[in-house]
Amino acid sequence: MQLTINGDPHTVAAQLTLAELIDRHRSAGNTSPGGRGSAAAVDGEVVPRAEWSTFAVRDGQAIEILTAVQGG
Amino acid sequence: MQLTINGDPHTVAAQLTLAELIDRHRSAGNTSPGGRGSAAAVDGEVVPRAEWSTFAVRDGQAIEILTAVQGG
Amino acid sequence: MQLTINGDPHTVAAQLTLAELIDRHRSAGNTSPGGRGSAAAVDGEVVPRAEWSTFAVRDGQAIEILTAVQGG
Amino acid sequence: MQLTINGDPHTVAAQLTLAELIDRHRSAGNTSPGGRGSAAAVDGEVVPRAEWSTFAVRDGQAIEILTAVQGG
Amino acid sequence: MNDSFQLADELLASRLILGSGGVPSMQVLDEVLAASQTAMCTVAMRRAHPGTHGSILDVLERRGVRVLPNTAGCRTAHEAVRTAQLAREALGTNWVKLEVVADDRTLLPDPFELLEAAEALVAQGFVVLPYTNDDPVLARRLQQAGCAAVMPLGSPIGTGLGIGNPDNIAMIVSEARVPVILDAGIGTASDAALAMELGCDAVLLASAITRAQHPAQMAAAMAAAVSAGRLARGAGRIPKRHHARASSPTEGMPVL
Amino acid sequence: MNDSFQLADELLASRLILGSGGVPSMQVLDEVLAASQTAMCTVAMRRAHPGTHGSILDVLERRGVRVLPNTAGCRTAHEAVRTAQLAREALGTNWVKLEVVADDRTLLPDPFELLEAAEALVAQGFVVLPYTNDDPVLARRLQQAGCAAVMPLGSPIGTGLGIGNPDNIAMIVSEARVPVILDAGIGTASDAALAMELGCDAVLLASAITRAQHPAQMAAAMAAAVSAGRLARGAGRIPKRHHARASSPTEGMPVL
Amino acid sequence: MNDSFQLADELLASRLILGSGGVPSMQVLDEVLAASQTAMCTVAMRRAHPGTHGSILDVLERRGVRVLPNTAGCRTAHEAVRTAQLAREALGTNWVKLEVVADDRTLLPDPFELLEAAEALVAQGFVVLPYTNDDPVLARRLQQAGCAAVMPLGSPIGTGLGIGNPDNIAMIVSEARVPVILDAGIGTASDAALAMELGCDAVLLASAITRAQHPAQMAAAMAAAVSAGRLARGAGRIPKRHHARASSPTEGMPVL
Amino acid sequence: MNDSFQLADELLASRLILGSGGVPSMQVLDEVLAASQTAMCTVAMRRAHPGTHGSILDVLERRGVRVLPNTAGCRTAHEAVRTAQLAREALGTNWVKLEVVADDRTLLPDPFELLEAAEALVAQGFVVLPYTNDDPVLARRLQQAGCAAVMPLGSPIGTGLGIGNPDNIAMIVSEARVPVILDAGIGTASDAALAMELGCDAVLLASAITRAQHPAQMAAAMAAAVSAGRLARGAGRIPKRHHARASSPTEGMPVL
Repeated sequence: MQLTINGDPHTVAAQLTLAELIDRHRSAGNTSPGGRGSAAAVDGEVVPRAEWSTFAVRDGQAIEILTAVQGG
Repeated sequence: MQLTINGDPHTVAAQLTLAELIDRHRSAGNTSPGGRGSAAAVDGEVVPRAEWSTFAVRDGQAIEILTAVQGG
Repeated sequence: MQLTINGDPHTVAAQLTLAELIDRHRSAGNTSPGGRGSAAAVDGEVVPRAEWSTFAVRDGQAIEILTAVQGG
Repeated sequence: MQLTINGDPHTVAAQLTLAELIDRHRSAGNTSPGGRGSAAAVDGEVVPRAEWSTFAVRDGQAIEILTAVQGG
Repeated sequence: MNDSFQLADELLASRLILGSGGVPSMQVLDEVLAASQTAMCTVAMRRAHPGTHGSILDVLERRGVRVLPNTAGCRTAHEAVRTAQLAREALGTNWVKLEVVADDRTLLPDPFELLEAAEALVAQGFVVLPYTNDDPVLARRLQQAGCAAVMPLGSPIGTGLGIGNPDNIAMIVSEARVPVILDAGIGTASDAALAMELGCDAVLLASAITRAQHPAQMAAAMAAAVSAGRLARGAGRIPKRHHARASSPTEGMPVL
Repeated sequence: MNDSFQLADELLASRLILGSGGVPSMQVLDEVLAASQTAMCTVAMRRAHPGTHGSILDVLERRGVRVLPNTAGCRTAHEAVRTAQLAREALGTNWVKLEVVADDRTLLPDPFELLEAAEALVAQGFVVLPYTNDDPVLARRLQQAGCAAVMPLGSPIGTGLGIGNPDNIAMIVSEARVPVILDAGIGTASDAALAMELGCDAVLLASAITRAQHPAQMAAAMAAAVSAGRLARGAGRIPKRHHARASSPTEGMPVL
Repeated sequence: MNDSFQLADELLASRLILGSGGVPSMQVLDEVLAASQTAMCTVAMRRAHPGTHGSILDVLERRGVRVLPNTAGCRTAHEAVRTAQLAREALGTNWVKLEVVADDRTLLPDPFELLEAAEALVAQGFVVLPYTNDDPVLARRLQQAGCAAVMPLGSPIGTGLGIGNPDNIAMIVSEARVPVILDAGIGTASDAALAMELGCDAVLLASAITRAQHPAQMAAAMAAAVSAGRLARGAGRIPKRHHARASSPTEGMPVL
Repeated sequence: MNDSFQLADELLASRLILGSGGVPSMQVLDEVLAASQTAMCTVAMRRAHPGTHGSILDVLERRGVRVLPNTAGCRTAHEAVRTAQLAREALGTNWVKLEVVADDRTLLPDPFELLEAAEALVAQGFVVLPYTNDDPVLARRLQQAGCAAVMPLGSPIGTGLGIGNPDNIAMIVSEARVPVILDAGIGTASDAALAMELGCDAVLLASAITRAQHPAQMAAAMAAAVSAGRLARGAGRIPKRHHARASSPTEGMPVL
C-alpha cells in the first residue's frame, strides 16, 4: 500500500501496524527502544503510544513520526 | 412616564418624540440648532437623526444623548 | 604655648614633642599604640613618624593629626 | 636663493619681497587681488599684510602661504 | 517641502494631527490649532450636559480643521462600535480614531477587542484609524482588517516618555501598506522628529501640547519638528560610525 | 519666534551654524547655505595652491554669511595660536573656532593644549569659540579663560552618534554664563532638536548636512529642527511620568 | 542565596532555563548544561530521521536536566496544539513552551493564535509556558487563560539586542500572578542581570550561549548574571539621582 | 575562572574594589567585605578625633583586605599630594586613589589639578590610581604620567546612573596599557556587569553597596556581576542583529 511518511512517499506491504512501521523507520534510528522520545500522528491525529501495536495503518494515510531535537 | 436620560432618572409626560426630548434636554445646551454635533441611542441602539421626530419614546427606556467634547 | 590642633586653638606646656602631643590628643583615641593608622603635618609639612619623638613643637604652629576613616 | 614655500623647495631670484613672492605663487590662484583671503608666515612668524611689500625674503627661509578652504 | 499626505481618500495638509484632550480652554485650543497648522483634530463623545454654551466643533470649523471623533474610554469592541456609530450620526463623518483600551491604569490597547471592533467598523463602511501598541504583528492584522492607517504608540498615553522601542516602529513602517501615525507618548519636539525619521507618515499628539506650560508655543515646536523629521528622513542621513572622521581637509597643513 | 542670538558682540540671525567641511562642491555649499538660513559658516586654513580658481569666501559673501575660521588639524596650542593669527590676517576677523585635537583617530580635544591656546588667544584679543569635550569642568575653565562660548561635542566628529551623554550637556548649560553651542556628532534632525531642548543656544554641524544624500534638504531639516527644539525648550514640556494619563475625559461616559 | 523557584507544581533549582537551539554539538551542549547549572532545557519536535544515533534526551537525562518541549516553527494554534500533544506523547511531560509565531522574518508571536492555543492546551491539562511579546495586556490575557507563566521577549529571537523596552517588562512584572520569564533577545550577561533586576523570576536563553564564541564560558557568565540580578533586585538598589553625592565624609578635612 | 588581576606589582584576588564610604557601621562593613570577597578597600584621611574607639583598619586587617587610601575632598594638586603623603605615613602604603575634584556639587575631577598631582606623586614613588572622567584623552595623559591604572567614572559619584557613555569607556579600554577600573556611578549589578563587558579590568564602587537597603546582599550581587561580566567579555558574545534568527531548526517540520 502507499503511505506518506514524514512527507515522503513509501510503498509497504499491507497489514502493518503503526508500531511495526515506526520500528522499520528507525532501524538503527535516533530513538530508544520502545519509542522513548518519539511520537506519531496519522492524518494529523496523534496516536498514543499504547495504541501503536494495535493501530493498523491503511493505504493512503500520512504518517508523521517526530522526535525531540535541539531547538528553542 | 419614567425614563433614564444620560444615566439619571427623569419623569416626563407621555407621548414624547425623541426630537422633543432632546430639545428639552439641551435647552440652552451645547449643541447647535437641529442637533448638529449630537447623537442619541435608545436602549443601546443608535437612532439616526432622521428618525428623531418620529421616534416615540416609551416608558422605561434608557436614552443616551452624546455630544463632541475635547478629548483624545 | 599656643597651638592649633586640627583647626582648634590649644594651650599646652612648652617643650613638647610631636609624639607627646599626639599621644595626648588620642588618649583613648582611635589609633593603635605607636600611632599605626595616623599621620601628622606641622604647618603643612608632613612629619614622618620616625621624627615624632624628636620633633619639638613650637609656639604658634598648626598641627594636623589625621587618621583613616571610611570613605571613597 | 633657496626657499621653502608651502613645504616645497623653490629657487628664486634674489631681492624679492614677500608681496612679489605671493603674487607669483598665486598667479591665476585662488585668492582675490590684493591677497584677500590669504595670509603668510615666514619661519613660523605671521607677517601682517601691511608689511608684505616691504618684507624682503631671505635665502633659506620657509614661507607658508595659507588660504581659506572648506572645513570644520 | 509639501507636507500634505494622503489618508484614506483625503489629502491632509499637515502631518501633525492634534488631540484636543487636556486643553485648558477653547481659547487655548484656538491658539494651538493656529500655531500647529494642523488639518485634523480629535474629539471624544460624551454625555451632553444641558446648559453648556458653545462647542469645540465651532472652534474647529472656524479654523477649517477636520474633526476626527475617537472612541476613548471604550473597553470593549461593542462599546467602541456603538460610539463610532453615534459619532458618525453626530458629526457626519465616517472616520474614527478607534481606541479600545484594556484598563484605566495603563490605557494600553486591548489587541483582541481592538481587532474585533476594527473588523466590524470596516464592514460598516468606516474609515478606521486604530490606536494600537507597537507590536508589528498586530499592526499587520489591523491592516489586513482594512484599517486606513495604523497608529502605534511610542509609549503609554500621557507619559511623555517618547518612543520606547524605535526598532518596533521601524519594523511596522517597513512592512506597512497604509500610513503609519505615531500616536501616544510624545513628550517634546525631538520625539516627534524621531517618529518621522523612523518613517512614520504623521504624528498624533495631545498632552505634549495641551499640557505644556505654553501650549501654543509647543504647538509651533511640534509643527517644526514634524517637518524637520520628515525632511531628514528624505534627505538620507549619514550612517552612524564609531570612529571619528575629520570634516576639515587633512592635507595642506602648514608647518607653523 | 525670533531665532537670533547674541554671540560676543554680534547678533546672529540663526542658531544653526554651518561647518563647510565635507561639502562636495561650491554649488552644493551655496544650496546648503540657502536652505539652512545660517548666518555663520566655518572655513579651515590650508596651504594655497597656485592655479585654483574661485574661493569659498565668494560663496559666503554672496549669501551674506559670516566666515568663522577654525584651527582644525592643529595638535598643539602653538599651532592653533599661529593658525588663528594667520586666519585673522587672511579674513579680517578676530573670531576663531578653536580646535586642538589630541590625535587623528578620535579627533577629541586635548584639554591641556586647548585651554592654553584659549588663554593665549583671549589675551591677544580674539573672540574664542572652543570646540571642547562634554566635561563640565573643562567647559567652566574655558569660560574662566574668557572664551565667548563653549562648544561641547555630542559625540566624536563625523560619527553621527548624536548626543552620547545628555546629562553632561545639561550640566554644562546649567552653569554656563556664555552661549553653549553643540558642536559635533549630530547625525539627524532629532539630534539637533534634542541639543536645543537641553538648553544649548545653538548647534554647529557639518557632516550631518554636507555628507547627507541630499545636503540641501538636510539643511532645511536642521533649520527646522533647531527651531523646533528651541521652541520646545521655551514651551515647558510635560514631565515624564511612568503611568499613563488619559487625555480624554473620564467622566460623561455613556452606557451603550 | 537559594536560587530555586516554583514553576507550576515544580521547584526548579535554577532560574536560568536553557534553550538548546543553535548548539554546535552534543558535546558542547553537555558542557553548557554543566556550566550553566540549569535545571530545564528546551527541545523542538522534528521529523525523526532513520539512522541517526543518540539523542539530546540522553544528554539531558545524564545531567538530570528536565526537558521542556517547545512548539517552535508553528504558525497556527492548530499546529501548536498538535505539536504539544505529540511532545507529550514522546517525552511524557505535559509541560510545553508554547510558541506560535506570525512569520519567519520577525519570529514575533501572533497574539491571536497564541491565546487560542494557550486556552486549548490549558483545557487539555497542559502546563503552558507561552513565549509572548512585551505587551502587558497580552501577558494579562495569557494569565487569565491559565498559563503557568508568561515569557515575554526582550527583543526578537536571536538578535541579542537585550531588553528593548524595560518599562514594559516592569509593567508585566508588576501585575503578574505567575512567574515572569524573560525569553528572547538576551545578548550578554548584563542583559540577563537587568531582566532579573526588573523583577523577572527567571531567564530563558539559547543563542546568547550556544552561538557565543565560547559557549560554556558564556553559560557560566549567564548563571552568574542571573544570580547577580536576582540578588540585586532583592538588595534594594540606591535610587538614581542627577546630582552627585559624596561617599567620603565632607567633615574633618585638614588644612594642608 | 580565576578573577585575580595584576595591579602595579600586586596580584589582587578580586576584580571588585570596595569603597567604604557611606557604610552605616563597622559591623555592616565587615559583612560587606565578606560578601563581596573584595581584596582592597578605600579609606579617607580625616582629622583624628580623640576618644573614638576602634578603627576601620582593624576591620580590614581582620578580613585580610588591602587598604587603599584616597584623597577624597581635595580640590587642588597641592592638597592631594599632601594627603597622599600623610596617608603613606599613616598606613605604610605608597598606593593612593587620587581624587582631585573641581567642586562639591558635581564631584567631577579637575583634569588640570589631577594631572599635576599625578605627575608629582609618580615622581615621589607612589602607585597612583587616579579617579578621572570618561575622556579618553585625559586617560591617555594620566597613563603617560605613569599612573598604574586609570579609573574613569561611569557617571557622577553617588548618582547610580550607571555608565552614561559606554563608547567612551570602550575607547579608553581599547588604547589602555594599564588596567582600567570603572570608578563611579554604578547603581546596580547590571551596571557592573556592563563595565566588565566593555573591557574594564575591575570595578570600584561604594554607595551602590553601602547605601543599598541590604548592603551585604548587594555586595554579593556585585561580586557575581563582576564575575559574570568578566566571563561574558571573554566568551565572545553574539553580535547584535536587527533581524530575528531562529534558534530551532527550520527543517523537519511535520504537516499537522
